[in-house]
Amino acid sequence: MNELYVGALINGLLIGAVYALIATGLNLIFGVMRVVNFAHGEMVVIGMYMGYGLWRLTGWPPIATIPFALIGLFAMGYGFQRWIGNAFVARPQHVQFVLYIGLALVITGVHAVIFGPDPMGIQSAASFDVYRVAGLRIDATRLHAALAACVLIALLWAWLRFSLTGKALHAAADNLLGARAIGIRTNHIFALAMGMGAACAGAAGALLAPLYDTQPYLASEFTLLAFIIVIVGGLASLPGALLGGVLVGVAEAFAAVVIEPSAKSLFSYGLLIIVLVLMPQGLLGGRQGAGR
Amino acid sequence: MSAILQLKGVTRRYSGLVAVSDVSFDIEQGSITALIGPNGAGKTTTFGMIAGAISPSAGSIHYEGVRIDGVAPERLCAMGIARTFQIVRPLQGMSVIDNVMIGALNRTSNLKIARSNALDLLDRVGLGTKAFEMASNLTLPDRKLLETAKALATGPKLLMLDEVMAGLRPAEADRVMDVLSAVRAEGVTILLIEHVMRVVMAIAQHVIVLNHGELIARGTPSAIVTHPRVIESYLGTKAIHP
Amino acid sequence: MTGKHPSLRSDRRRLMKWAGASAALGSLSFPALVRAQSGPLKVGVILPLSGVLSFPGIATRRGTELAVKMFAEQGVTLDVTYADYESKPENGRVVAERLIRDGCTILIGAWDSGATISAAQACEAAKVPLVVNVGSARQITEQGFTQVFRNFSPSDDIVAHGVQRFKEILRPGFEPKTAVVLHVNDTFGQATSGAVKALWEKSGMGIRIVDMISYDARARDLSVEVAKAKASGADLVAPITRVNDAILIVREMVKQDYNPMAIYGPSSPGPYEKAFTDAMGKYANDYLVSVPWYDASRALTKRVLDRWSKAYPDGRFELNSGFGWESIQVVADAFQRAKSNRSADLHEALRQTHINDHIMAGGPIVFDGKGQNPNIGIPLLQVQNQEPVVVGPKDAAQAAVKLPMTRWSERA
Amino acid sequence: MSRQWWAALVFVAALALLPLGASDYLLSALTLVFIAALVGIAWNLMMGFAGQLSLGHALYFGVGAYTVAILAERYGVTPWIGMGIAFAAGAAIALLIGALGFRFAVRGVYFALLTIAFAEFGRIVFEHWSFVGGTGGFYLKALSATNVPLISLRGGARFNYYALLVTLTFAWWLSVAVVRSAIGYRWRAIRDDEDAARALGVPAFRLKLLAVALSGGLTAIAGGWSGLIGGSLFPDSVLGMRLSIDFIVAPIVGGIGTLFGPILGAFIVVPLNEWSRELAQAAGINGLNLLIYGVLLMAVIIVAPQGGWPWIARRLGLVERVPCRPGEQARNGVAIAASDSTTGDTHGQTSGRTQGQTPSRAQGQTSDRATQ
Repeated sequence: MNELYVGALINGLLIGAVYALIATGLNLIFGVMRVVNFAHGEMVVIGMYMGYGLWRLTGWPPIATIPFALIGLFAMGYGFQRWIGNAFVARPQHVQFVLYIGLALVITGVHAVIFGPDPMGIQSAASFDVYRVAGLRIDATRLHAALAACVLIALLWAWLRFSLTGKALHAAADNLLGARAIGIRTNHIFALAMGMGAACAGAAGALLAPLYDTQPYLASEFTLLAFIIVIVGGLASLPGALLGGVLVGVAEAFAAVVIEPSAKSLFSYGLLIIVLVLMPQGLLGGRQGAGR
Repeated sequence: MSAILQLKGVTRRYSGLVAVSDVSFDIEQGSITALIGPNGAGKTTTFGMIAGAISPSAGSIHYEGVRIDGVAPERLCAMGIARTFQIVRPLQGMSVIDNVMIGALNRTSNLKIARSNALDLLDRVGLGTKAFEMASNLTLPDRKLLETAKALATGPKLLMLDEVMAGLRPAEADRVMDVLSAVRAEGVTILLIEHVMRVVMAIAQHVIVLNHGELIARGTPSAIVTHPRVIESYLGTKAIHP
Repeated sequence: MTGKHPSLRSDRRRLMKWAGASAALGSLSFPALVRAQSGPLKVGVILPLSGVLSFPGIATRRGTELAVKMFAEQGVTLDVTYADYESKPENGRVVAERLIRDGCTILIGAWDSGATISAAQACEAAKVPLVVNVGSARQITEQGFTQVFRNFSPSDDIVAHGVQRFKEILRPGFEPKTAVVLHVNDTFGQATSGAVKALWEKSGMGIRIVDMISYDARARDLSVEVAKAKASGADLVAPITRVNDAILIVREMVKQDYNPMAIYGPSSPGPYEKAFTDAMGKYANDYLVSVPWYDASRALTKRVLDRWSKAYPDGRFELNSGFGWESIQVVADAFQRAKSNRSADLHEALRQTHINDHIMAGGPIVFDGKGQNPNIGIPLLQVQNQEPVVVGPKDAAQAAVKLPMTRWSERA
Repeated sequence: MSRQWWAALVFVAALALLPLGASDYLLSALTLVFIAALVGIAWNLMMGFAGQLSLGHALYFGVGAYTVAILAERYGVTPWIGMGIAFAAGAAIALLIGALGFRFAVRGVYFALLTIAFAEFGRIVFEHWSFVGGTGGFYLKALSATNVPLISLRGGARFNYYALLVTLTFAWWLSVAVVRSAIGYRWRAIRDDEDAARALGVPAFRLKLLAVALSGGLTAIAGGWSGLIGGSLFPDSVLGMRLSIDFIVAPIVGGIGTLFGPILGAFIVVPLNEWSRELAQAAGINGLNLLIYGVLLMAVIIVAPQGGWPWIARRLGLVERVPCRPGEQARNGVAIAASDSTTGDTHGQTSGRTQGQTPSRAQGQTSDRATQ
């Protein structure tokens, strides 16, 4: 029986790391612009289709898609923000909601029209191999995905912390007015944040492609998942997103084992309610509380 | 006359910074009291604590003998404490008359009565002609007048005004002073924060002076102006004459 | 309210004028109400042609289209329209209403039990008969629907037949004592797992169900579910799945090297479908399933199989295409006897249906008081070198059953 | 009667006469529009007037649907009582969420996320609750020959059409009455600046709870009707996230913070959704309807963020008595698009009024007191 629980824990941790990468992307967008990117899950699915598409054309494992996903999604995110998004940053939140819900529907529609609604899984021999460690079997593809996710998060974190533009992004997140006052070109910064956020989502999608069968209607689950992790982990705190991602991954794995596999997101939503009400700044988000 | 408002050892700390420390004073029923002091003296914080927006770190506030610190702003308003905001906060999405009606609805739920009360008040403060303008259209002085009208509309027993004269032209300031005197004559106690010394000297019966969060002096306006510590806190050494 | 406007009375003229205009607008769609007396029969076919159920949905459509072609050659022309509910049960009703509005006087549908019941609600309201091609939930014929005629077995019949077949293959060396049920959490999954729970323990199979694990129909990762099944240590795994889930489950069982005595799906779609055997390859073999199936010994079935292999060389003729074919046979037969395309006449004809020569196993196609065909035969199938073959009952068997299941690691 | 009441009367009368010449399909399509409008009005009370953004209204809709259906099917309780219980259930759940959120000052987007969390939590609970049939669905039995629509509240397309028209008209009248009462004024104060409103004596906590409860209750009734008409309930279809999103689109496209906006929005969005779905079906391209729906949504919000009704109302001179102003960034991050005010037009210039001239009363019975 303990193999079940330990197995669930490991799976939860590994998938949690990929969830964290998705949440990191949202953290950037939501943190810097307070914009509720309801199309975040769709950006993950774009990454998944890229991973699937590349595998179909070239047979490469989806991890090789990451550079394409990063560049492709960054361009899309940056372009969208400069073209439409920036006009909406100052608009009321419900107007932002409708804009991004519309964007989400458009992306899902494009996916369904191009790829069709049917799930497309990557059935390569690699999807069967497993690492045996001390009697435990760890799924290879899952492990590679988690490691890649952690590397990407670390790179992003370093870039934010040490590069000049990264600091500008941080400044804009902390105090928009102040940032503008000292001459930071916020339009560029916003587009950068959306671009980076979308790139994270796309890369995570590429990592998820071999684990889940890709289909257009997966997207809304990823969007809600990302929000749960960002809120639980704490706003604009990258370690928070990592902690939140892993926490939600494990919570889902245990809910699946303890209650019913199909009820696994029950714990995550319960966690979100508790955090929203009792700890609005999230576990690690020290700064300004939730919408005080 | 009994004191309508008593502050006892009221203190407010913001993680180390002491904004208001151990301030105690009473406000006489039916009087006009001015609260003055240099910027950052803790005037608005004290105001906020009385109005229930900020809860004091120590000490207590009593209104008509009842302890009110920590009571929600809306309940204080129902008890008769009305306040204006230093940085005006008009209700953007509503017209001028609707703004004032919200205050009037504190006393009556009948819209007709509330509307006529609101119009009367707007006339008294000189905004009658702009009753159906959108609040966001008003100039800053007009918004100050609107703040006063809204506070008056709630039918207060204690009216707290935070720099309502700032930015008003002399004619408008005089009109507001007439209104305040008339309101006081109707038995309303007024506590106002004001920098415009001309107003303080004209209508205030008592003056309380805060500096660095401490109460450094209180008395009649003429006494305060010559009070050495007040002068020192405001102007350093040079004395000023009215 | 002091009305500044003319009093209501003098305005009545204006109101009536306005109402007249709207009536004219409305009457544009008036003619649709008058049902066509004779002429070709418009048949509406409701299927999941997209979404998670699209594989079986398309297979059923192919069987239906083949039947339409074959019956047209015999002079029975049917004007068939296909409607897709995107594998969402709640769309069943809207899709049915749209087909009825387009003039269909008889419907066939809908593969998914939930969608079938939703469609039945619309058919009941519009008094249009619904021939159920595939759909095993009991409620389809228990909700008092008068317009429903189901040519498919309810889940308890399939499971009951399955118990008989399973007893026949018990032998020394293959006597599983415990079982774990892995079922999809939707109308079909709940109906079937309920039947399994009710029948298996009382039926003298000597098998105790140690765990019932349900998973989300939209599940995309069943590793936890399979881990739980493995942890239960059951000898027999009883999946009740769709084809996508069946693939995910077997893939995880291989990854986790979970080797039960056998995998047996009581009335479970998936293992016999081409999508499954293509995706799983050697891992598909030895999978047991008991579902209604075609009777290859009949002349009519041979002719249909021959036409099918010409029309769809890459496709496989199985349960879905078989019952898709028979649903057209039932409708064509009723149309010929009713000699009218009015719903009421067709309904009367359907009630007296009696078709001896048909392609699926079992007795003649008839419909009882509740619209259920009780004579459907349910053999036991096993996937052998990636093809489903009948292994039970003895008289219909095409090959000997291979038990217990070959371990994953030892597969060629 | 002011022009608004006239316009409303003509609108409802026209709809009442429509069934004389309309086909059953048109009636059932319009019934769906009425249900969407009903939920739009309920959602708009909470969002357009009290400034609380909810993205989980499917929870109340689903609870209402299941309550009425289960009471009627299993316990033989006539839907007349069922609807009352559904209203109470919807209101109670809304009060729970509201109290939890407002008590802990969860505002703006965080309150919206709280509503999503509760709605999804509810959906998953329903999916695993055998009493309600779980994902297997809950089905109403077919109507027996002796069915009397007025008792069972279940009938043909015509009965459903009139039942929903009556419910919608009542809900519309209720929303007008409440919004134009003292409560409505104070809601708008809370919407514009909650702290300033509280300083003026507005009991924000209680009034927000009232808005949330009324909104939840009315949505539950719409759910009840949808259950009776549909006949089969699935957690994902009556409690799903997609539904919560559909609910907010109509009022926003129509114009939130207005009284007719949600209804106009429903008349635009529901047929559009149906048309794009049929187009996708005809063209055989799956997902085409999502694409069209998405593009149109983005177009509307970019071109007319205040929604359609304020624009149309001005053209027809039907500007509503409720003076509101197009969206500006309000203090608590949630500002409201609203129809035009009584005199000025949307861009702030007062229309043709000079200093000192008595303000021209455009129309409607505003105060009769002349200013000096």
